[in-house]
Amino acid sequence: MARTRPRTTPLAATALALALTATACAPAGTGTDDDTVTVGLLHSLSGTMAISEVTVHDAVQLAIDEINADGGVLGRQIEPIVEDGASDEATFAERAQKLLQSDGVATVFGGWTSASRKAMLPVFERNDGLLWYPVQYEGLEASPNIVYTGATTNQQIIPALDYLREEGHTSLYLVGSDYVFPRTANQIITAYAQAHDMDVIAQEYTPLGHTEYSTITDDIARTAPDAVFNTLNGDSNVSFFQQLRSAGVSAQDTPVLSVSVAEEEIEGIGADNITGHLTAWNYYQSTPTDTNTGFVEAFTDAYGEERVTSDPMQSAYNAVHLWRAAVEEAGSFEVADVRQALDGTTFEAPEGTITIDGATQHVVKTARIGQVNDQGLIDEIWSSPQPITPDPYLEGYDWAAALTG
Amino acid sequence: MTLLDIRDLTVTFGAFTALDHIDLTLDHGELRFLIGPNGAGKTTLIDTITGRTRPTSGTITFNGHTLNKRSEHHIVRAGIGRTFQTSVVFEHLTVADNVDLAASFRLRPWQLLRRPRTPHPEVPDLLERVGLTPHTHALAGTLSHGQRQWLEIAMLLAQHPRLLLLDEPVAGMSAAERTRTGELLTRIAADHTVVVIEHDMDFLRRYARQVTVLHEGRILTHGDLATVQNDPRVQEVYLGRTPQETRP
Amino acid sequence: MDALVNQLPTGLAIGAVLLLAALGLNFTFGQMGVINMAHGEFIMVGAYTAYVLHAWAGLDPTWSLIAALPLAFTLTGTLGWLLELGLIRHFYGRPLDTLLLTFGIGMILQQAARDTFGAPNVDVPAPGWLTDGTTLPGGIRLHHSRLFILALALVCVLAIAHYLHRTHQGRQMRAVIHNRDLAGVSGINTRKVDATTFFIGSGLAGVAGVALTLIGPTGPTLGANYIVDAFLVVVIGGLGRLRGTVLAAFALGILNATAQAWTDASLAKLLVFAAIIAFLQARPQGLFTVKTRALT
Amino acid sequence: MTPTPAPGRRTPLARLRGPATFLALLAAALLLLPHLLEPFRLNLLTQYLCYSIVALGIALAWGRGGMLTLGHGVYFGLGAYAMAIHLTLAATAADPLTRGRLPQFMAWSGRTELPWFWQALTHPAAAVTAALLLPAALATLLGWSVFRQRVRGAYFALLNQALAAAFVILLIGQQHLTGGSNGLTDFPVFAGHSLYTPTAQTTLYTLTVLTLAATYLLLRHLTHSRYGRLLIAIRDGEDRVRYLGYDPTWAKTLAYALSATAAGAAGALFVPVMGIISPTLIGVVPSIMMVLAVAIGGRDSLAGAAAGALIMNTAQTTFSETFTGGWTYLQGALFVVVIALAPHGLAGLAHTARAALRRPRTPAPAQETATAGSTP
Repeated sequence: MARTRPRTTPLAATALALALTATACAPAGTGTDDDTVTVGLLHSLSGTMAISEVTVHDAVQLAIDEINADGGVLGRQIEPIVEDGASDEATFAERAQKLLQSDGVATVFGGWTSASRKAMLPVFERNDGLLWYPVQYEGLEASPNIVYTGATTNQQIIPALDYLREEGHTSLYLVGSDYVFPRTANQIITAYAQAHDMDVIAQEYTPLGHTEYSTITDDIARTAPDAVFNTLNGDSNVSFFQQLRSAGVSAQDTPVLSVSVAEEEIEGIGADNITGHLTAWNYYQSTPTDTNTGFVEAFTDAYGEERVTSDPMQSAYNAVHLWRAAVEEAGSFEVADVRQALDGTTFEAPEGTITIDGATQHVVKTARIGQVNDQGLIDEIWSSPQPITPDPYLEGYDWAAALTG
Repeated sequence: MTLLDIRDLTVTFGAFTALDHIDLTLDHGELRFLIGPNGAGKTTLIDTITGRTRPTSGTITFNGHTLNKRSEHHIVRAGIGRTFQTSVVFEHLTVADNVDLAASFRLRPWQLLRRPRTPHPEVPDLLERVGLTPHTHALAGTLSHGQRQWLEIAMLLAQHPRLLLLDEPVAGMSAAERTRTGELLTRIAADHTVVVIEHDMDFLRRYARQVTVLHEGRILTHGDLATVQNDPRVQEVYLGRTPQETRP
Repeated sequence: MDALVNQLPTGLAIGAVLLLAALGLNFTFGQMGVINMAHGEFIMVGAYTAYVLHAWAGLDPTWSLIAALPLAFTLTGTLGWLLELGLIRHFYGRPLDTLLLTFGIGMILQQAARDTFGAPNVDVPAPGWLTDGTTLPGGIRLHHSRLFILALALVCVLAIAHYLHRTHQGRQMRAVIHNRDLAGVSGINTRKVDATTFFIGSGLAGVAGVALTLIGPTGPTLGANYIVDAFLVVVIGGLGRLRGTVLAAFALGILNATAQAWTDASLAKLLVFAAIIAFLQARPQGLFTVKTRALT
Repeated sequence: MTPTPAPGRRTPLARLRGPATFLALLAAALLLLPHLLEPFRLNLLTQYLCYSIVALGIALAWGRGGMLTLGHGVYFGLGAYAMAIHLTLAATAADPLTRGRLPQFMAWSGRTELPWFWQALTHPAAAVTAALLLPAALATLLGWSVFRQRVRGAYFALLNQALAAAFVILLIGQQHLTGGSNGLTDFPVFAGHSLYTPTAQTTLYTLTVLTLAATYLLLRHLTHSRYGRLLIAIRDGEDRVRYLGYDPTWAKTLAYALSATAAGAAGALFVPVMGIISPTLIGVVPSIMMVLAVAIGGRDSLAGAAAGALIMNTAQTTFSETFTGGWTYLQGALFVVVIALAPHGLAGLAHTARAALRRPRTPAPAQETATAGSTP
């Protein structure tokens, strides 16, 4: 029964809460001692983004285990401090702050969504930390406190457009989730299309997590574009491909090129629904390099036969190795020293040899178009003639001049 | 002098006619008992006067003003107060606060926002009248059933209404509580106009002067208690069916 | 007008999904006034039932779909029954507390699904005969999976109507809703009726879950995606009115589809929300109301 | 049922105890904690205190007025975005590289000029005013229109929830105006002062504590006024209140709007403290979490609600640092247990415990409560 209560007790409760907070705030561990070096792992292990980020987390763990088995970095064992971003940007920022200020880690591997990266960026800049961000993203960023090991737009979207044009697909239908990456990607696509005599028939955005695609799929069936450029995120892909199929659109007539569908999402979409459609990445589980064979084997040994590897996982895995190489080059764990050593650091990665471009702190990598097979894996059908230098602001593309403003 | 004038009032719920062309007038200072079997439309009539139910047709005039489209609180402000069959006092407020709240409704909004140093000056007197002074600072939720009814009456009086509508004020009371309520009513009726819905025949015999009988949404008859009791139609209505002394 | 005709099949399809998700709420929320926020998680359990039958028991898609419907109904019905028995019955008359309570239950169920089946979506393949579509002469495309869901929703509505109006138990249920005390003194076991109502309402969530695997992702947050809209359907329809729920579901579906054709999906959702507020201005109790004398 | 001491009959000591505890707490919070806590923890504490301000408002609307508001994230978000927009403009102007240009996300979304409501927030005072007035205005509009139609209880709760869902969709969809799902981030300066210095963090902390204290005092005053009693009466019997001659519409709208304003103020403080605002912080689930914090602390006690937010957020940090996935189970179970077994939350438990300590082995007969006025 509610009563008008005396005010003293709740105030005492507040005092207790303050005391609790104070205890919870006991000083935490320190960065490095003689035998070990601590690094932060910051991905969403709970919440909606856990779907994708747990696999990336696993790949980072794998790389750390490999390096530790190989004698560590500068003779020290890597000791990961794992934090959960909980699919929530504020938590990412908060945990990043904890890792840098309280734990004093040497570097942090983390993030997936652009939102989480944007949230962490000021924290890293303020504390002069170094974040390794493993996912392809919308570009327009080159922070001295972040190393981007995934693709920027000119390493994924533009090559995909080049491919479609080579194949003679000149009318495009754009479908995307309503957030930063698809909106930016579609701006680039539209500018590219204008400059290269291609048609953009429609641009459709749906809210994140949307599942009603029949209006759009029917429209695709009706307008019959040469190809669909798909920047949908996560769950929506499942509904989209299911409904596209029952709308009677086939991969032969109208291939869908997706930039956010990797091996691990295909299981949830159902291989039946997406077989024959296209993807654009820099790495596939089937990429034929010796390093990749070893990587896939090591990963399935560690986490189970049924697990697949994907581009973001591989980029995250590369990040740890690249960091080790840069640290050993610098001979120091200090961020300033490591940053100096970044330019030109290379690693024999599963996707092939990759090199850090010091100016942008992105990675030089090869673009690859793949086709989904009925096993749920992706076969490479096209690759860029040579590794592409990252250009996050698209400064090297005349037609993109209007975009950068 | 007429205080309340109801003309040709009809209320329907879908296909069901709850009140069927009612005409009723009340004079200043009257104590009127409203009786009738279950479903006769007594509570609907009170609901319609107080704005809880909208009339389908007809007019209700109070003190010269039409009430038809006014909302409940406006009607209260015009001077009509009521109680309910099941008493609804505010259990989480003290007895004094219940009455104080009822007495304060004419304050301006910003006056309500001030922290009261003392309760409304009339509160002690009102509690005295209904015999709840010993319980002034108790939570209303701790009162017995009879005490709650008295508290409701005190709250009603605090509003200084010109017309009081009481819906079965003695239902569920003990004999002693009934007597006390009856006396309270008589005192109140001395300077208020009061309408009481009641079933209890014994209570009626002791306190009723003028009685109106409702049946199936119509006014069956009207007059002093003896006349009404001897009316064969009234006997038929009450005897022709199961006796309806109390309700579930 | 032309756009409306074109959007009609889509609108009906969206409406059917809303209807399926909301039918169960029509019992638990509409009839009993219980806001069960875990209803979405019951939908999810239904979807995973279909997955388990296919992936673990190895049934082919057609049989796993057919077997999953009654199984999911029983399973989520039992979950709902347990929830009613263990918690909710102590909170009748406190709908807002029930809301928060069941939100906690929903959190637990969601995490349990994540731990059992993993965070990623799982694949529940649709039977071959449902993955195709038919094009009508006017160029309107009918998706078979949508037709199936529409048919399933209508079957459920008819079954519910039959149950409520033609069976002894159904009449008892309506009696309890109409006047609990009177029904109680007339010898109806109201506790049993409450439990049954909750069983059916939750069971319908399971059926909805199975159907949703045909058109969307099957993952731990499946139900949470539908729950807000489903509640709105019941609010607009009027509490406890089957007719209202059906009408509201299709009205929202068609409104959504039309708005989506006119603007984009994000703005369409906003327009629908604005329309709901405007609608409640005119009909605060929903399309169909039950008059009551109770004082609140 | 334990009786309530009548306000007029408390002993002078009891009269003093409340304010004394309050002042002691305030002094401790302002003078001691900034020196005891390392900067990171002080920053966390400031964030939690922002949620405590939201909790105070919810305790008024829900605990007193019975309006279960499942959409307070919207009001928090309005305050936060008003401040974040201002800070983004300030950041753009402070950096010689970007001065005079549009914020980057806008340029990339194809905008060529600053939207009017961004321009309006250029001045810090305008941002603070908007952070308080926008939530109040929206809540007044929504509240008045639904309360007038007597939409309440579960309906009101569900409408609020839908509002939160719609607001998030709007923020994400209007990327060129709001930064979309990335939200707004990176705020180095406010009114010419750097926000990244330790002094700034302590100042923000002090400001948050003072806002919390002021909100507490204001709402506490209101709950002890006749208006406070009216709210309780409306919660327990809205229709009955109409027959007392009051129009519940304005009383409810006022409580709802005040509660929204508190959330707006909290949002405005949260942004410079946290350094980010984005749609996921203010959607359906965060909004429910805000209410659950109040349920845990004690819905009918203002201080309890504020403590609830503090405790829940502390627990969230502590437990999710220790066992990541399991925290969700624990949290879910905690909600169930508290609401099922302790509907008055921790404040209620503390009250019961204190009463039990004070009167050991004295069974309280039901009748005693009828004359409860004299009980201490």
